[in-house]
Amino acid sequence: MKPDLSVEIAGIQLKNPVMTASGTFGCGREYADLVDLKKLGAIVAKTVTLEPRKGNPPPRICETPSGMLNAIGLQNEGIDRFIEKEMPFLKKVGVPVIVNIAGDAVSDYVELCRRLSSVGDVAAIELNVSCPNVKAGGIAFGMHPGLVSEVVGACRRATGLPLIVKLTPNVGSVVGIARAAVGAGADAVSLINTVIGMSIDHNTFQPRLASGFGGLSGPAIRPIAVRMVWEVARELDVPIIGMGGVGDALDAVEFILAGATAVAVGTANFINPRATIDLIDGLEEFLIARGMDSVRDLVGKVKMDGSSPTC
Amino acid sequence: MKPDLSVEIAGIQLKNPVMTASGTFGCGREYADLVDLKKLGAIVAKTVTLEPRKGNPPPRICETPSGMLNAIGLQNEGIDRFIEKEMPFLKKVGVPVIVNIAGDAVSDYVELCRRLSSVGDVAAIELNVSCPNVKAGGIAFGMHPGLVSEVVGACRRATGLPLIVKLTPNVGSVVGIARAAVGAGADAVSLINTVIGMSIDHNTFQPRLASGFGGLSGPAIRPIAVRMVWEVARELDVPIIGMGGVGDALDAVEFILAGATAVAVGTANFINPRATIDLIDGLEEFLIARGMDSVRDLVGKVKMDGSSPTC
Amino acid sequence: MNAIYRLQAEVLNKEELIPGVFRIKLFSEEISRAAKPGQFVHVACGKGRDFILRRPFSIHRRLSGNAFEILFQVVGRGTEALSEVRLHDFVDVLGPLGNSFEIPPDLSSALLVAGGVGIAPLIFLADELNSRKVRFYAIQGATTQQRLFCYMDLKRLGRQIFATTEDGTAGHCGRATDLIHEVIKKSAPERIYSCGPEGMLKVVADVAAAFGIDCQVSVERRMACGLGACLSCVCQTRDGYRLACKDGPVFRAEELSWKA
Amino acid sequence: MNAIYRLQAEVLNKEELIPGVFRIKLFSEEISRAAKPGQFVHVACGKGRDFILRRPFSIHRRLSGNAFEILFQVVGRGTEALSEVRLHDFVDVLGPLGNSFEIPPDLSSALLVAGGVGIAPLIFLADELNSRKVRFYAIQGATTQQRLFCYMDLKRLGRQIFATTEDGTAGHCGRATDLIHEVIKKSAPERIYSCGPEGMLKVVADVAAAFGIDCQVSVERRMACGLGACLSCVCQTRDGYRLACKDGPVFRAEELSWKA
Ligand SMILES: Cc1cc2nc3c(=O)[nH]c(=O)nc-3n(C[C@H](O)[C@H](O)[C@H](O)COP(=O)(O)OP(=O)(O)OC[C@H]3O[C@@H](n4cnc5c(N)ncnc54)[C@H](O)[C@@H]3O)c2cc1C
Ligand SMILES: Cc1cc2nc3c(=O)[nH]c(=O)nc-3n(C[C@H](O)[C@H](O)[C@H](O)COP(=O)(O)OP(=O)(O)OC[C@H]3O[C@@H](n4cnc5c(N)ncnc54)[C@H](O)[C@@H]3O)c2cc1C
Ligand SMILES: Cc1cc2nc3c(=O)[nH]c(=O)nc-3n(C[C@H](O)[C@H](O)[C@H](O)COP(=O)(O)O)c2cc1C
Ligand SMILES: Cc1cc2nc3c(=O)[nH]c(=O)nc-3n(C[C@H](O)[C@H](O)[C@H](O)COP(=O)(O)O)c2cc1C
Ligand code: FES
Ligand code: FES
Repeated sequence: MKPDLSVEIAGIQLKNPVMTASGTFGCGREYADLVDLKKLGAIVAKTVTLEPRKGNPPPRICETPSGMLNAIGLQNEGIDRFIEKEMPFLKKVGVPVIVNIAGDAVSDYVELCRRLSSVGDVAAIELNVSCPNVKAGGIAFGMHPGLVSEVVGACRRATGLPLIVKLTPNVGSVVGIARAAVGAGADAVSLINTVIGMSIDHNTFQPRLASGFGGLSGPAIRPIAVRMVWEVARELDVPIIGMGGVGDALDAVEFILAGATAVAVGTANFINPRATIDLIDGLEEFLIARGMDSVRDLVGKVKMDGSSPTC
Repeated sequence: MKPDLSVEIAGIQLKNPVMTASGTFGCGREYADLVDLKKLGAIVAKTVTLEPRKGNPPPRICETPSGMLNAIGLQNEGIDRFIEKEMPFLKKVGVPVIVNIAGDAVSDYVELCRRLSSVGDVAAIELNVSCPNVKAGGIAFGMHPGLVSEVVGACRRATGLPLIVKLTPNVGSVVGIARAAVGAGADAVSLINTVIGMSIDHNTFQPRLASGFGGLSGPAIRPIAVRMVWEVARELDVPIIGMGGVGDALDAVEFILAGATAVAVGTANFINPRATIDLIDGLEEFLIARGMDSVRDLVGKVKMDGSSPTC
Repeated sequence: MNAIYRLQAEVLNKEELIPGVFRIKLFSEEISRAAKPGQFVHVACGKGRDFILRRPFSIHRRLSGNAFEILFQVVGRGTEALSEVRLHDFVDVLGPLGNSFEIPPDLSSALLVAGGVGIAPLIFLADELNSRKVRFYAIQGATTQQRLFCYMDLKRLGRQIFATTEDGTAGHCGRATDLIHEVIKKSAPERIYSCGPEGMLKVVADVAAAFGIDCQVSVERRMACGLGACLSCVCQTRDGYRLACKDGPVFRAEELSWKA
Repeated sequence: MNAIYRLQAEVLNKEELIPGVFRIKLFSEEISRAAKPGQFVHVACGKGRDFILRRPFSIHRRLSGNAFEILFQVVGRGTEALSEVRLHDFVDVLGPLGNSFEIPPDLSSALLVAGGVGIAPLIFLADELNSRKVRFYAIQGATTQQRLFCYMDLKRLGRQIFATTEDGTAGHCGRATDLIHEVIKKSAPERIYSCGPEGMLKVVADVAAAFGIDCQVSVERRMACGLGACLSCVCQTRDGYRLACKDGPVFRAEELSWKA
């Protein structure tokens, strides 16, 4: 008997716990030649904003040890074009579509939520709160429990769709932020967005990214992400989508053991465009090899004895 | 003409900007067969506490993509044995000795500073503030500007020795913490200590470290460290010792361009026990190849044009 | 849209043309058949887990239906690792990717301008022009004589080939762009195709514009997905950012906004 | 203190004893000369930048003054990469490290108990015992006959060698520890030396204690520096934590506090 890979998160039924991480998979279309999109647990689209955004100048990426930096700068064509151009394609794929949104102000998020609520076939909205809040002097929403609470609460009132809040790791206490999100009505949290990083070219003395900073992703950050998933899973009763260096089934198992109900694959899509599919197959094999019936039996099953202070 | 590698930091003259990172090089003795210790810019000793500490149970380390986790747990024999057993050896080496200290309470740090002030031949004290403050409910000193200010201020009053504050990256704003340290009298800051991480064994379902969590170090965290060095260098006028994945001269140049006056080599000592020496040689070659007279001409020389928000 | 394949391609041949420059022949009927001049493959270089990104290389030549070549220079870790593959190893390849040089059906004459390893995609193009009976001239620039890769191939395929070397060891002493006015006047090309360093491309673009000749150039950007999904590889054009991996790597020269 | 070398050692020979188990001969006069049975080398495996830690391997045999061998099983990334070295490649080695099996000058008889690849350091020890004319018996346990590595070497060096296999394909069907009482009674060793899985070592330690025989065991811990500097590799002993890389890897059995 095949093991059961299905999970439920934020009220959405997924046939398996494997999603794409926002921004690394476009809207799926570009991967359609290589990936049987129907097999995915869900597709999380690239962040969309109210108005089109040009994004940052190139170079926008660079490779780092077991990771990469990116500073795409939220380039997107805006919600209107998204609904018009991408949603019809996404609907046809037939897997849950999670739309990731961002804004400069709470009102942007609210407006985006309203617009998406009437589209149909949006399974959930993921709030990218790693972006600077223009009104709060450019501090990212996701860095302060108060700001998170405000934006999530406002979105909660604006839409009946499930709300997933995607948290930034660039904080002292991710649990505090997650708690604020849950308190304000988040149905699930995604952990983690990229870690802010920088790399400098020793020849030119310039940053390797035109924008100076960028977000670090890939296997390098996996231990950080697993830790944050575990911290949130221990303290709060909220479904978690784990991400940050997930490349194969064993990585996914690590996140699931730490407490994630689902995982998202980001950077790994670049070296292996079929990473998601390979992961789903590998997860099934993992369960079969261990005689387990359901992936749900793995969630949060890490055996923690000690948890000594580290320093 | 050979380029000038000497730098001054926190009032200490270093013949080159290359130190050992606390905890990765013991007190130098163990490396003496392989490294000409006299050639080092400075030796930073392993964290010492007032009383001996047993440390955490094994396994204490594990390898991660381009990094490692450690949870040694501050094993050390206490300040008395340190002064008696290690200082005589360190004195004989003849390079500046920086003693790294930690405590459970402000009074521990103060007492350690007093004791070290009377030893002689201690060039500076590095305050490891990544450890939990027992009185503050186990929150690390280094996570709150108030606690940092308190501990640094108290140490400042307790000793005339230069004070270096070693900051933890597990915060939302490293600049805020650095500012508190400088405000309270820090002569320099070290950036960064390890990033908290976790890794789980998919076979045993147990964390790969007995203590559950550990500190992530090595090349994986370099982009995070370089970014934090740059953030602090941009905002504050304080000498910086950069560390986090420094393995060779080009890595060191990255940190120095970002604003570090000196660098420390940690995890790289394990794969290449001569990493410090190779780095010093490589730095000299780097300067020669570019016709530069002094490493000081590199400090903070990154060419930042844009600094767009990343998300 | 054309199909994109991801496959393990066997190394059928490997040549080190000069130290640090390699030509590798890869077996793949799919890619070879689908490939058009100007397209590229995205290659997973090296076995280390720390290779997070593939590396893009132009399709250099298509060989007898079931194989193709890439020609590359070792410049960093990825190309170094790739240069260490051995015969019969398998290389993880994604492609063919990107658009291609546009060859109008009625094209009768062209000029190719290659700088350095920018020659790579132009050989495939030269082959194609030749088989379509488009008469072409070419200017190939390099630092020194031994870096005039495939010069003899160009000779065989084209009408007249001008070489330039910066050290004067072959052809004109100077840069490819030194000859461009003269060769345009001589050959009156309907179209110019160019690949090489960005500085060279800009000069070629300017000259083409001055002469009012259509010009297509192939550009390089750091790439993650190679598929148009991640938006890493943007080029500034008159219509805003466009993707080197999907809208390019070949652009009409007048579209591009060059850096000053 | 004895000198520690860090050098690039040439691969002089490589054997795959059975699939996944390799013996590699490395050239190094320094390490070979300095090595004592029980010591180990710390090896940089693989070329990837993501190998952050060396891997420890016991010195398996010392060969004619200027070379030594390691014998290892592929269990993960590091050993896999190491298994891919080729003849005349250079391997980055640090050693010899750690303490060694203590051989009292007047020792006249001993028993060696090896489990699995735990045989590796015991061959070096057996050689040494043999050349010092210490008469020894040995019990070698493995899962199956073909994993009784170096059994013939033991035969040649020792007095009587008992094999056990879990599948009964050779010797006694069962585990090394099944025979230990019997062999002790038969051979009345003054000392027991053992290396293998921790579970086996614990049984050997208990039996040795029951018979009142001195016993030394070699243990394994994850290691970073290998030099005693980083405190990664602690073993719980009656005197608190001690370092496997420096105070060990060989410990007197009664010193160790075994996990329950
Ligand atoms: C469409 C296209 C076709 C190309 N065709 C060829 C070719 O036929 N022959 C050839 O020798 N080179 C070609 N290049 C350049 C080639 O991709 C780079 O030389 C190669 O990626 C360098 O990798 P590295 O790891 O050795 O260098 P590193 O500098 O270590 O690479 C670090 C990162 O930067 C990227 N990078 C570095 N240089 C370039 C570059 N010039 N363009 C794009 N990304 C870069 C790498 O892919 C990698 O992600 C092409 C580039 C593009 C975009
Ligand atoms: C003193 C000493 C001597 C040894 N001698 C031998 C020998 O002669 N032959 C042999 O086959 N093996 C020996 N081992 C075990 C050998 O070191 C491990 O099998 C090897 O490190 C595994 O590396 P890996 O990358 O393949 O495995 P992975 O599991 O991928 O390694 C991950 C990390 O864990 C460490 N690790 C994994 N297993 C062990 C282990 N058993 N002991 C210590 N660290 C481990 C690795 O070094 C690495 O840092 C010895 C270990 C020690 C401590
Ligand atoms: C090129 C790139 C673009 C990204 N764009 C977005 C984005 O638009 N919105 C978002 O919420 N996260 C974005 N991310 C973050 C990823 O969704 C993910 O949270 C992060 O990369 C960690 O996962 P990974 O290590 O698997 O990539 C992006 C990441 C990368 C590498
Ligand atoms: C095994 C190990 C032990 C460490 N012990 C200490 C310590 O005792 N005190 C301290 O301040 N930092 C300690 N650190 C942190 C390092 O000094 C350094 O800040 C960190 O590892 C980042 O540098 P790296 O990437 O070069 O290792 C330790 C790091 C490692 C890997
Ligand atoms: S490389 Fe991803 S869009 Fe071009
Ligand atoms: S491995 Fe560093 S002390 Fe033993």
